Order: sequence, then C-alpha cells, then structure tokens
Amino acid sequence: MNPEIIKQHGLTEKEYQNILDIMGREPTMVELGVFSVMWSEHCSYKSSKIYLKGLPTKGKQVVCGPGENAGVVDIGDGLVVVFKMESHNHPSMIEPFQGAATGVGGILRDVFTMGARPIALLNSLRFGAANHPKTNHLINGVVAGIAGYGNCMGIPTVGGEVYFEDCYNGNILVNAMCVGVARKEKIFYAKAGGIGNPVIYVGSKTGRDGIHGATMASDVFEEGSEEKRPTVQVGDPFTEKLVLEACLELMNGKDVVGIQDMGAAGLTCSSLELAGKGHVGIEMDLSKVPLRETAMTPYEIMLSESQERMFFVAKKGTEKKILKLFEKWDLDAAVVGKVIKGQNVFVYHEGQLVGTLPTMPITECAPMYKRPVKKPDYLEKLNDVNVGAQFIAPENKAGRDESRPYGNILKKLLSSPNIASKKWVYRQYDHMVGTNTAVIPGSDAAVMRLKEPHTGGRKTKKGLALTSDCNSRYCYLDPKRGAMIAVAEAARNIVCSGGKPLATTDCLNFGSPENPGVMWQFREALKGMGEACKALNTPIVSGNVSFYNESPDGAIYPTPTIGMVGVLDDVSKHVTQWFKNVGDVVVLLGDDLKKVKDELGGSEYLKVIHQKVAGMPPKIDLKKEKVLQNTCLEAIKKGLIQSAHDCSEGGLAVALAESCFTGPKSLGVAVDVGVGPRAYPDKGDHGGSPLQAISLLFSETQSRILVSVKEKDVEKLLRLAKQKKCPSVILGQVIENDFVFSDLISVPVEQLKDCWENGLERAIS
Amino acid sequence: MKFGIITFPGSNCDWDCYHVVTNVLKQKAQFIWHKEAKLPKVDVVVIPGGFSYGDYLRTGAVARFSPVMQEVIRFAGSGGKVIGICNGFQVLTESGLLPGVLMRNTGLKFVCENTPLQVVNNHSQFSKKFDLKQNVMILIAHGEGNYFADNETLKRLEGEGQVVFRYLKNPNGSLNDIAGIINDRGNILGMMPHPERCMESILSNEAREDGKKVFESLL
Amino acid sequence: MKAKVFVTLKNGVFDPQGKVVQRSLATLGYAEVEHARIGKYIELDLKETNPQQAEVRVKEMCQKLLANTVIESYKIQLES
Amino acid sequence: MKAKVFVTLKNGVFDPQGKVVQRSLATLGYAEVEHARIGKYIELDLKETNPQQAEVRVKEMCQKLLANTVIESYKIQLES
Ligand SMILES: Nc1ncnc2c1ncn2[C@@H]1O[C@H](COP(=O)(O)OP(=O)(O)O)[C@@H](O)[C@H]1O
Ligand SMILES: [Mg+2]
Repeated sequence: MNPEIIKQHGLTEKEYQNILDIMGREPTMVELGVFSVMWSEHCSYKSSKIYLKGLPTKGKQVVCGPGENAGVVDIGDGLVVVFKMESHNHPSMIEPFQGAATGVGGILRDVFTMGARPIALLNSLRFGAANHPKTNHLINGVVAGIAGYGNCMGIPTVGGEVYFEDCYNGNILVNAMCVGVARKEKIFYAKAGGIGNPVIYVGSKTGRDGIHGATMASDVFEEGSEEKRPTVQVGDPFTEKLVLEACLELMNGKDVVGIQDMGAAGLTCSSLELAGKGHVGIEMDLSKVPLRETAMTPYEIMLSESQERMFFVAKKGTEKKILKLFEKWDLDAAVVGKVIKGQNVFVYHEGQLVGTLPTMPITECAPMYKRPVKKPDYLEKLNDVNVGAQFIAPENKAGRDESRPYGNILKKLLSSPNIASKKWVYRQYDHMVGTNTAVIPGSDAAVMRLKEPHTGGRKTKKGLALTSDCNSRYCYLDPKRGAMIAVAEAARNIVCSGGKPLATTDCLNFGSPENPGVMWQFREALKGMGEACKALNTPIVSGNVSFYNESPDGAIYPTPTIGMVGVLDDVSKHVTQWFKNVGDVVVLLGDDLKKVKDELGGSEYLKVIHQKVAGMPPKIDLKKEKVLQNTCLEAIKKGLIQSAHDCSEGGLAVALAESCFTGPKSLGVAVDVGVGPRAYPDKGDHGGSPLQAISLLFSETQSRILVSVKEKDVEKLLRLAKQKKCPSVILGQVIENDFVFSDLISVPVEQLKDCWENGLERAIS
Repeated sequence: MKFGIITFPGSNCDWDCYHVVTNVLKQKAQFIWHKEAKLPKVDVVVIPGGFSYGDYLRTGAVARFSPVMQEVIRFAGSGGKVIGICNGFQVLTESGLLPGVLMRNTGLKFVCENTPLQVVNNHSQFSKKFDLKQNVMILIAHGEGNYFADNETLKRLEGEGQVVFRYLKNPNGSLNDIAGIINDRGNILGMMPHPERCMESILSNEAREDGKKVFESLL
Repeated sequence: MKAKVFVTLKNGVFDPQGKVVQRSLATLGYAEVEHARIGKYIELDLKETNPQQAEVRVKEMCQKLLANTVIESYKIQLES
Repeated sequence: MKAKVFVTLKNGVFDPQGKVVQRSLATLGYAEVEHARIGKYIELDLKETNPQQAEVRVKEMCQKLLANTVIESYKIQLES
C-alpha cells in the first residue's frame, strides 16, 4: 500500500501498522477505506473518548444512555422520550442549504431508527458577525435548509438558538436536535442477531455522494472522470418521510431484530455496528444494493453517504412481507445479506470477496488518544481584566451627560441580534404541524403535548418541555463555568415553562484536538457539564463531538451546546414567559438585590456597548440553582405563577422588557427597587454609581427567574421562597404601555419592542 | 358525519385532520390511501396539508394524478363536499377542481404564523357558522400560497361570491388578498390557512379556536 | 434522444424571484440587467428515436405535468 | 441583448425532483423517459450590446449569484 494513499485516508503510520497487525496482511482498498472512516475522529471519538467516559449518564429515568443512536428516557405512563443532537457544521459552511437540510435528515433518522416517532426538532445555530459579508448568505441558506427538510417531513421545529460572534466567521455551527416518543417496550437497538436472518436495505438508492476522500477515490478508480465530483449531499425529505412512515409501520410489528440508519460512513458503519453489537457476523453482497449510478466500485458503495437509507436485520421468513410493505410506500428495498456466525463482516461484489472486516478490532480497538493539554495563554490576559473599573466607569462620564443613557443602552441591547427576536428564523419553520405545540418558539422552552397518534396509542396528560442553550462567550472565558451555565440555563428554561428537567443531550463543538489549548478547553468544559448535570439530575443520554471547527483566523469559541428535555405532569399547566395581566406583581426569584453584583464579564452589554469580550463570566452555584428551580417549579405546581422568564443575556432589564412584549399582547412594567440603600448602598448619581446602575440592569448574574403573580398570591409565593431558602424580592407591577425602571429608565414599551422585533433582520441585511 | 381523509405520499397533516374530526368534533373519520381506486362511503373528503410528492416540480402537480384523485373528481362532480387545506388547496387547483393557481410567496420564504383573516362569505356550506365580516385568526404555514388567477376568473370569483376568506395582512402576495375560495357550485373549499390547527385552546400560546367553525359549518 | 424543456412564466404573471434576482444583481454592480425571469429547465432522456413522435409525446407531458398552463408556457428542444 | 442561463445540477449530484418527475411520467404512461433532471432557466435582459463583454459579465453573475457552483454548473447563451 503506497504511503500517499494511506495519508490520503487520514491514517497515521502507527494506525496503519495497527491495521496490518489486526489483518495479518495488507488490507484491500475496501478494507483500508473502512478502517479509515471507522477510525476517523468523527466515528471513533478517538480524542474525546477518555473524557466522555467520565460524564454522568445514569439515573432512574434513563432507559438507554450514550452508545446507541439516541438516548432513551422514561417519562411514565408507559412512554419514553428518545432524543439526540448532532452537528452538521462543515457541510453547512460549504453548502448552507443542503448542509443544514441533511443535518436535519440525519438526526431524524437517529431517532426513528429506535422505533420512536419524531415529534419535534430544535436547532442551535452560530454564525459570524451579523455584518460579516458571508453571514447573510449563510443564515439564509441554513434556515431555508432546516425549514425545507423539517417542514416537508411534517415534524415541527419548535425551538433553538441563534448567535452571532466573530469567531464563527469562517466556521459556522449548525446543530440539530430531534425528540421522539415511543412506547417503552417498543424500543429498537442496532443489534444484529439470529444466524441466517436476512439483512435488508431500504431507502434511497446509493450514489457517489459524500464519499470520504472522494477526490482521491475518483482519482484512483475513475480514470478520465470529467468534472471533479462535489462531496455535497442533497437531501430528499420526501423520501425520508416515506422511509419514516414505512419503518415505523414495520417496527410496529414483530419482524425487526435490529436496525441502524446509514449516517456517516454509510453501509460500512451500519453493518459493522449491527454485527459488532450483536456479536455475530454479516455476509453481504454489494451487487444487490440498489444503485443510482453506474459502474460504482465496492469501495464507493461501502463508503457512500447517500442520505435517506436504513439497514436492518429481520426475522427469517418475513422477507416477502417486508418487501411488500416497502413497495406500498414506493421505496427501493433489497435483501443484501444475512447474519452469520463469527465476528466478521464479509463483503462480496459480483461473486468476489472484496473485504473481510473483523468487527471487534475495528470498533473496539479503534485508537484512543490522550492528547496533550495546556491552558491557553489568552485566558489570563482576558480574565484579569476588571471589567467595571476598566471599561464602564470612565465611559460613563460621557454617559452621565446624556439625560437617559440607560434607556438607550437597553434599546441597543434589545436590537443586538443575539438578543433580538428570532422570529425571522422560526417563522420559516412549521412549528405547529402535528398539532402538539402548546408553546411555540418565543418563550423560554417549547412545550409539546403528547396526543395518541404520536404515542403509539397510549393516553397521557404529560407534556415535554424542550430547549437548547449555550453561551459560548462564557465558555471562551472559562470553559468549565461556561459549560455549567449552559446546563443550568437549559434546566432553568425548562423550569420556567413548568417542566421538570429530565435529561440532557449535547453537541460539543470545538477547534482542533491536536491543539493542546483546545483540548484543555474540551476537558474543562466536560468537567463543568458533568458537574452541572450531576447536580441537577439531568444525566447525559446522547450527544455528539465536532472537532476541527477552525478557520485561518483560529478556532471557534468552545461551544458545548446543551439540549435538554423536561417533563410536565399536566401539559395544560404550562407557563409562558410574558406578563398576562395588568396589576400582577413582578417578583425576582433567586436574588434579593440586597447586594448588586458587578457581573458584567462576558456580557452582551460589554460586547455591544464596549465591543469587549473580557473578564470572568458570571458565577454559578449549582446548589443555589437547584433551590431556585425547585422553588419556581413548586410555585408553578401550586398555580401561583402567571409568567416565568429566566434572566440570561442582557440581564434583568432585558428579561423584564422581554416579559412585556413577547406575548400576544404587549404590556408594561413599573419596577421600583426602592432607589436608595438597598439597590445603591453608596448613593451617587441616580442614587448609585453608574457602575452599580449598569450592574443592576445588565449584569448577567445567574440563577434568577423573573415571575409575575396575582396580587393575592404574592404572600404565598414569598412564603414559599422563604421556606425553600430561595432569595426573592418584589420588583414592581405589570402596567399598561410603559417600561419604567426606578428612576433609571422610562420608555414606551412599543419603542423597545420595535428594537427587539426588527433587530435581527436589520442586523443581517 | 363521516370524513374521508386522503393520504398522499408526503401528506403530513392527515393525522391532524383525523384528530380534530374524531376528538374535537366527535365525528367519524377514515384515511383513504392515494392508491385506492374507489372512495369509501363518506360525506366529506378532506385533502390535507403537507408536501405531497415532496412538492417537487410544482406543489400538488404530481398528486393530482394519484388514482384516488379521479374518484375525488367524480365525487365532487356529483355534489360531494371536498375541503382542501394548504397542500390540499394546491392539489385542487392543479386538478382543475378549483380555478387559479398557488404560486411561490412573493417574499420567497416559507411563512408560519397566526394570520388575521376576514370571512367575506358566510353563506357557503363551509362558512355558515361565521358572522359576515368576522375577523378570525388562523395559522398559515406555506411557501407557495400566493393565489393567482387571470382577470376574468378573478372577476367571476368576486362576482359570484366565491371568495370565502381574505387576508387582513397579505402574507404571500395573493391577488385580492384571497386566502380561501369555493367552486361555483359551492361544494368544494380550498384554503391556505390551517383551520385544523386552530381548534384547541391548548395550542400555540393564543388560545383561539377560530378554525372550528369551518368544520362545524358542515355538521 | 434528449428533450430539453423550458418552462417560463407567461407574460403578465408577476415573477417575484426574477425581481429579487434582478435587484440583487443590481446591488452586486450589474446594473445592466434590466429584467430577469426565472423558469425551469428540464432535461429528459428518451428511449424514443423518432423526433416527430418524441415531439408529440413531450408536448403531452408538458401539458399534463411539466407546466401549469394557467401561468406557464413551455418550449421544447429535441436533440439526438 | 438577451442572455439565457441554464443551471443544472452537476453530474453525480442527486436530483430528487428529477426522480419524482420521471416516476410520475412513467405512471402516466410515458415509460420512454429514462431519466429526468430539473434545473433552472434564467432569462436576463441586458443593456449591454457587446457580446464579448456581456459573456464576461454574465459569467460573473452566474459564479456569484445565479448558480450555486458547489453543486450546480451553468451554461450561457447570448442572443441579440
Ligand atoms: N434557530 C431557532 N429555531 C427555532 N426557534 C428558535 C431558534 N432560535 C431561537 N428560537 C426561539 O426563540 C426564543 C428565544 O431564544 P433565546 O433568546 O435563545 O432564548 P433563551 O435566552 O430563553 O434561551 C426561544 O423560544 C427559542 O426557542
Ligand atoms: Mg431563557
């Protein structure tokens, strides 16, 4: 085997030596290709595995943790929720529409492979600066691609996040999450079994799409090929919809033994996975695989990443019946092999044995690296900045001359595309198809009811709360704390909707693992994520690692996106974030404001107003967080809460403003935090120093939820908080029309709403 | 009353329609597979929303040739009641059961949001439970809902009172703000907004049930 | 043989996509584009070898499926 | 002058639309269609009168906006 070919397959010399040892001979081209994809970072998790092992993955609620296509969690009433998040960053950077679309297709397959019916999609998106020349094209393409796929499938896209940050200028992030529901006893695994059972292929025909190292493959095998083949895959949601319906119909019966979708590394990965997990062998004939193109080589057939394909083992004797079912759905399907004894996958093509793949060594003996780790140098420089003293105090000498500086700052923050309404995005997503969406995008978490067609006929009053969160700026400044906050915020969002946080999925987007600084970020982030998931009892049940998110300008901010699912015992008791009635009392839970914290490090305020990313992110105390969440949830259960919204980017002022205008009808708020000793101990201008005013308004202090309650319930709520040892303070009252914050801000809500509603579109166009 | 709900490959609001008919209206419903060459005995045929055949080439263009559509055409011809919602409306125009055509939204984007409509005809079989000029809020979710017809057709539709729903804030460029029409005989309704999604107060933050009356008018 | 089918919007039918393309081209500095119209281009590989026969058949396909003659017109080009 | 631009998917790029159209033509009785591919057809009215000049400019427009060159290729025809 020529060293050039080995290198083109992304294998190191040592890895190749390892292959020689395993095989006891030189591999064939097919075998080399298989090793190369199976041992790629993407499939083998070779750099991340040692850290992933330490994550909390267990809990009473967990039916199936990481290792399968998606995590499975018990929600009672005989039902489980099945979910996972996955990245499609690089394909989306090259071709935003198709990249994002096929990302959605892939995550959907991961969920319905397990026998679950997908009921909701979420997406977590990161683009470069809003005014970067590429951003408009990228966001338009990505959003249209997600919409194109999800809408056509008829799965509502109900939540997500969108951030803009310079570090993503050359490498955007597109993470898609899918949530499905199944009857608890009807979960399917990727495990072959039963010697002699048929192995069946169904779905789109196989073409040359996305073949790993496609350029090289065609150089070697296709002399004189005219135009260089694009490696981009085109999504076909229509076929996927048929595959989904057909597979669920099939899995409703008793004929399927084990099933695996064809994702990365296509047939290779699915056959090895099925055989490996079942401790059996598989014999398959590539000549039987439905092909879209002529003269495809076994190498290409094994490595093709054509979309919308599934691979499964069925019970012997059911072949005819199964093929007939697929015919009803107009799908291509074929019996391509059978389960055999032993632990090898034998690959035949036109009567010839073209590859012998030993499953155990390929899947279990994949390389595992403990890469060098080093705390990056940038951190000290940025962390040591005393944000308040250095940026805010001097700047606000000027600010003080302005008569109403704080109102204008608030407007600027609300216009920032990171805070502004994401309606421009989610209005392109069908978020209501399936008629299960009780809370549509625009509140802290989406809430889904579970009606019978989606539960396999089982009745339940329960609902699901869904969210995804990650502030990567915090993670950049302190990966451990940032990751903790991401988990805490996700759980808090669920609590605000009335759900009890249940379990977590993640999508870990980082730079190159070969960079010790990145590996350090990774290790720290995983520590934080693990600790937080443990403390909040939201074990990690599935996830995905995406390394090599870099451009010539450097690595992206570490971005461990958290997807979380919570459960509501009675879905009709859900809560939304906006104020409901004039006269309701506004209370802050989690903070009594006795001491205003200067926690402006890494804040949106610092970025938007001072163009700085510096300092330390806000502190997080997981015990306090848990107390807060328990208190809020109990208050909701007692029916005390009219609205609940967590304080995140933009701090208290932004959370208050959002509660005013994000509902169907805008209302105002009058906050009186008793200007004086409590809020501003040292009484300067505005009763305090500008730094204190700004901290009060815009600090992103964690573990705080803004709620509104009927006047008659205030005492009950405060008593409950006290009993739970959760700090709290009455902020003011819901009024009509105006946003009034002590003597600091007074503006018509309509003005704030305009900034917020149009901020995103204005920023990207 | 019995509703027959057509399922094409790519239909995705078939279950939603089934749910409201059986659980909200407490009527009977039955799915009808697109390959059926014969309609079962039903009182109303519903052509639901979705992306029949992926909406490839043109929305509704391929579905119209499904075997079951010949039967639906016959059923409608003998006075049977037919409702096409969203993709169903597109299928109805493509098959010639309703005049005009639904083109790409002028904004070129898919739009999903609650949209205010006005009921401009309340004597049709599908709208008699509404008040005339009543404003209702019904969700739209489509990329190709821009209603177009030539001048003559448009005049006829307006003259004969065949326009049933009009957008109050035109979301897609439809001529005359048309959101839903009936045929000249009054037994076929096509509308882009989704009444079946606005029949249960638990959905969608706004607690409205404005879509109910479309179905209730038929009972 | 091969049939190439061009489906375009009829005159008088508003073409929002064309308008957007024309405008974007103008912003990109291509002010010389006065008008843009967007249609479909469909290539069919046919087993048929007789051009007359093919023409008749493809015309039928256009009428029935490939174009919506309420708003679209079509042209056919045959190549062997 | 007028430029006609034909945008088609590159060879080997999957064309789900074409597949559905071919299948549906077959069900309609047009079994002679072995393959269908769907692309875009764009007509541009240009102020430009010099064909060389026009060719250069339209090519640029294709690269920048009209075609998605990652998966599509294009052809240009000029007419005066
Ligand atoms: N890409 C997206 N897709 C769907 N919904 C989104 C997307 N981005 C944001 N949203 C929705 O917009 C609302 C506000 O998002 P965000 O500001 O991230 O909320 P939070 O700060 O509470 O996490 C949420 O309901 C969220 O689900
Ligand atoms: Mg929130």
